[in-house]
Amino acid sequence: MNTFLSLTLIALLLSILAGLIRVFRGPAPAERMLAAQLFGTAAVAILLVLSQLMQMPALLDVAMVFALLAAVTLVGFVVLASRGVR
Amino acid sequence: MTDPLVIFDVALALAIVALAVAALSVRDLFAMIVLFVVFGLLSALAWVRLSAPDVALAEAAIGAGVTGALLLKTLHHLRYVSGTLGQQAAYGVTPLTPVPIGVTLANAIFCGLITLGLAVAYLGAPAAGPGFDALVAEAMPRSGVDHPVTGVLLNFRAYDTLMEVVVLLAAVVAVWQIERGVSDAPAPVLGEVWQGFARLALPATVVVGTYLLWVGAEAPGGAFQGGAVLAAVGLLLLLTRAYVPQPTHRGIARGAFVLGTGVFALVALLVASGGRVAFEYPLEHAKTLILLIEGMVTISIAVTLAALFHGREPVAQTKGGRDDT
Amino acid sequence: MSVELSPMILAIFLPLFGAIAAFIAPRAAWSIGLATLAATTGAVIWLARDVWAKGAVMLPLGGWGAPLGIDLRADGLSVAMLALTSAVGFLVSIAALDSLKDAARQRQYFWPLWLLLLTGMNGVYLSTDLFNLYVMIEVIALAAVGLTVLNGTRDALRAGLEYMYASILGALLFLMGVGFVYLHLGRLDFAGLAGAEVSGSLIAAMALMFVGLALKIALFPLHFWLPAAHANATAPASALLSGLVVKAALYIVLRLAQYMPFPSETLLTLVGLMGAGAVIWGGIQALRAERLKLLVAWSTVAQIGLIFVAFARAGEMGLTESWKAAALLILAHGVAKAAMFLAAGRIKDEIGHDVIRDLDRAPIRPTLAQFTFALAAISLIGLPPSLGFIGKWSLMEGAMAAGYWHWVAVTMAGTLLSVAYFSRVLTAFLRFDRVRAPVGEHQGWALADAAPLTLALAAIGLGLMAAPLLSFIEIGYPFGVAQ
Amino acid sequence: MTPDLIYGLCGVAVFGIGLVGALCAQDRLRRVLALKLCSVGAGFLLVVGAWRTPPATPDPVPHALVITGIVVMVSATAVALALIRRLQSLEADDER
Repeated sequence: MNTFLSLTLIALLLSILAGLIRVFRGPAPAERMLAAQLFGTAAVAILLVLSQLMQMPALLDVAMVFALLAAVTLVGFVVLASRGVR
Repeated sequence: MTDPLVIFDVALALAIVALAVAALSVRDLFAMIVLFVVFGLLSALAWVRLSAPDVALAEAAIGAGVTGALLLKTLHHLRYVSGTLGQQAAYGVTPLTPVPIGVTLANAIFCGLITLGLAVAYLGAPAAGPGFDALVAEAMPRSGVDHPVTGVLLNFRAYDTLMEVVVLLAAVVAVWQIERGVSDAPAPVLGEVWQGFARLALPATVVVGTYLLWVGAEAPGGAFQGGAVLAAVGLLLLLTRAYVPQPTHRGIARGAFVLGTGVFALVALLVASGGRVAFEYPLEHAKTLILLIEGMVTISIAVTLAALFHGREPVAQTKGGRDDT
Repeated sequence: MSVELSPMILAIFLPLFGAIAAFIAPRAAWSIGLATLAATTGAVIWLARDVWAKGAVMLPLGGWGAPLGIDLRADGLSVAMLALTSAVGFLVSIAALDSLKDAARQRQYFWPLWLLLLTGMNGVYLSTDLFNLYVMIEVIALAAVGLTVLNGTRDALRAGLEYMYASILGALLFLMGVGFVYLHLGRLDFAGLAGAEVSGSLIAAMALMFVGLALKIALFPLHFWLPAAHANATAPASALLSGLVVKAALYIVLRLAQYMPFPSETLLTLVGLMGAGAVIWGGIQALRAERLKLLVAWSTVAQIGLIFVAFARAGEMGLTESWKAAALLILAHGVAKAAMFLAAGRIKDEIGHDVIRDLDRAPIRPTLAQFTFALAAISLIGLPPSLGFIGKWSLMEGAMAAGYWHWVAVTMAGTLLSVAYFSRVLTAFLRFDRVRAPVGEHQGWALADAAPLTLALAAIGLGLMAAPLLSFIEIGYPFGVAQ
Repeated sequence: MTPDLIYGLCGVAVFGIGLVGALCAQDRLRRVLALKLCSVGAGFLLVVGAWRTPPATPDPVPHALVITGIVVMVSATAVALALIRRLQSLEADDER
């Protein structure tokens, strides 16, 4: 079971790294932004798995904060990165 | 067979280093900020792996979240004043003074040598050396809280924490001093869908922030993490224009900035009676006092971080007039 | 229920409460500020009496005691630094009343920032914990940057940004050093440092902390940020930055040197070489400076270099002696440089510019400010009977006794350079032949000259009290003698 | 290969990268970011120092120190960014 969870972790991490290419290459801010949002989701998943693996229920709180911050950052990105002033 | 967790650790460490390099070398400044936020999130994950969930929370909320928002806001402002807001890419909006490549290379080699030296020194250090473990374990029953990190922050080393709140106060005073009534980039207005989304996110953020503050006494969380999450509420309010700072609110804002520092310092002073010294809370009241301090500090942190994000002191909109000196 | 106060707590908390009050009530800020400074000075006098009577005093905050908690400790050296800070700070504040009277906005922010700065500096002088020192130098850094850019000009903002970068980087290097100390020792208090055996991580820690602090002290060749920052700030801010703020980081170096394992000869020579470089380069740049305040700022670089030359002597006893010389030089520089910056600010205000070449064309002669400048220059050059002279004399005496003629030569060269650059200014004061308009001799006297004049007179007069001063500084053996 | 070794080296590397950035970056914003990287590197070192092989709980003191460091760093960042914004506004005024 633990091995399976560890492998899931690695897979999740790889999915983050694959998304990095989008951030790096761009070109539109929207693309970079969405890739970043993908990390938020993957990081929450990693935290959930880790909380199981490391026997630390406190990590669920951390995951909750991550999820919440992802929502807030999204608003920030949209407001501050949108081109021009509407 | 090696433990897959070790592979995960190595991959995570490599990803963190790669992100640090990428954030510094990517040309587009917007991409730089995005990479930086991801870097912060991954560092927080690494600290989770090192069994430091409190630090991970603080780094995710303050180090990555608030810092990222500050950087974005600044980039937006810079692009506005340099007139590049309409362009898709955000290259060098701050002036570039060309530095000879030789100088850069020499600097890089120099830093590389320093890093190498540090790495050698690190490898030579005793692994899992001595620490405060025993002392903390022994003193915990007398601290008034159940969570060791909160005990250290608000009791054993409360003086450091007070000074940390003072640093925040100094920062907001300095920011209000620096930014004056000069042209501010008008923030774009959100569309209807986004307004709705933000309205949904708001109450959730308030609840989580308060929860984090409350849970701090026995589990990871506490004033700083809770304050940072509540600051996100402030950020949302500012971003959605649900709240626009008015000059008449300055007095309240000043009060909120100093609230945490003032209460913290006063409590620390007033407990010094009956043979006790400053910061020595009487055991029977320790939990109440710590909660009081934490609550006030949380309010201050939330308001201060939101004010740092907003930047300048709210001033009356006078056209053309510039309050100087 | 009566609250038991300790003067150490008061020295830190009074400025903090003062800063809060001054920030909440901007209109009354100046009266709050002056009252706070008076009260803080009182607390320092109280502490000085305690230390005089009982020797070094300790206060374990929270009752925990090091290494778990944080201790405050005051001995002769810390009290001397506290006294320097509050005395100079008080006089600079009085001068600030006058020089900021036309700038409502600057006045509004000057007091909270300056009182926060005072909190940070007093905290540094009483701290015995490495991480606490890190937090304190950050308090100092943010408040000091705020003061640097108080007047909001482009030059000040640019200089302030450079200062900010240097300051943060210095603090972070220090923090990394703290991390290595923790790795090696598992504790962060000074007492733990004292008995430590030397290892790779401890050497890395010391190197990181020293470089970080050198960046904050602006030791050559890490001085790049200082001249612009100090020259472009408003006069009271410059006086505080140059006279006091730099000394906080210098004090930490002195303290670390006290508890650190004994440094090797090569290292000391290296530090001395950096100091010598500062003396020569700072002197040359001061000679070339076109503006008065820039000249004064460059002379700070040179004087700091001289303090590090004083460090560079080997042998256990020699080291003790040279640290005393360094402490004297720190005090002398603090008083005299504050006086000089205030005087330079007065001259600039009265004449309207501070271009040295054109000073002698001015029809207005702020005589008293010029006199003050000359007095401060006497102390900085090191002419008897000033405190600067005593400091330099003990430096040279020690170097000669140890046969280090090269350091004597550096000190002499530095002295000659300082004579040269200060006389550029003084001759401009004394020449009248290029004045077109009739000279209004008595113009430009003001009450505002009182504070810098007092400081300059103190810089000279303290030299006569050097012996009791030294014996006070030695209370609690801050230099590791007889321990 | 234990986590403390892996992440310790990672922290030192991040600190070094931040150092390079702080000395070489030409863009004002990027230099602020480089300094933040340095602080994360220092944080790594402290957290790693606190780590003990599970099931032992780590030393809480360095954790508290790192939290303090994070708050201090965000304050410093905010001041530096305010300076940058103000400076840029003034410089843009000059060009007009």
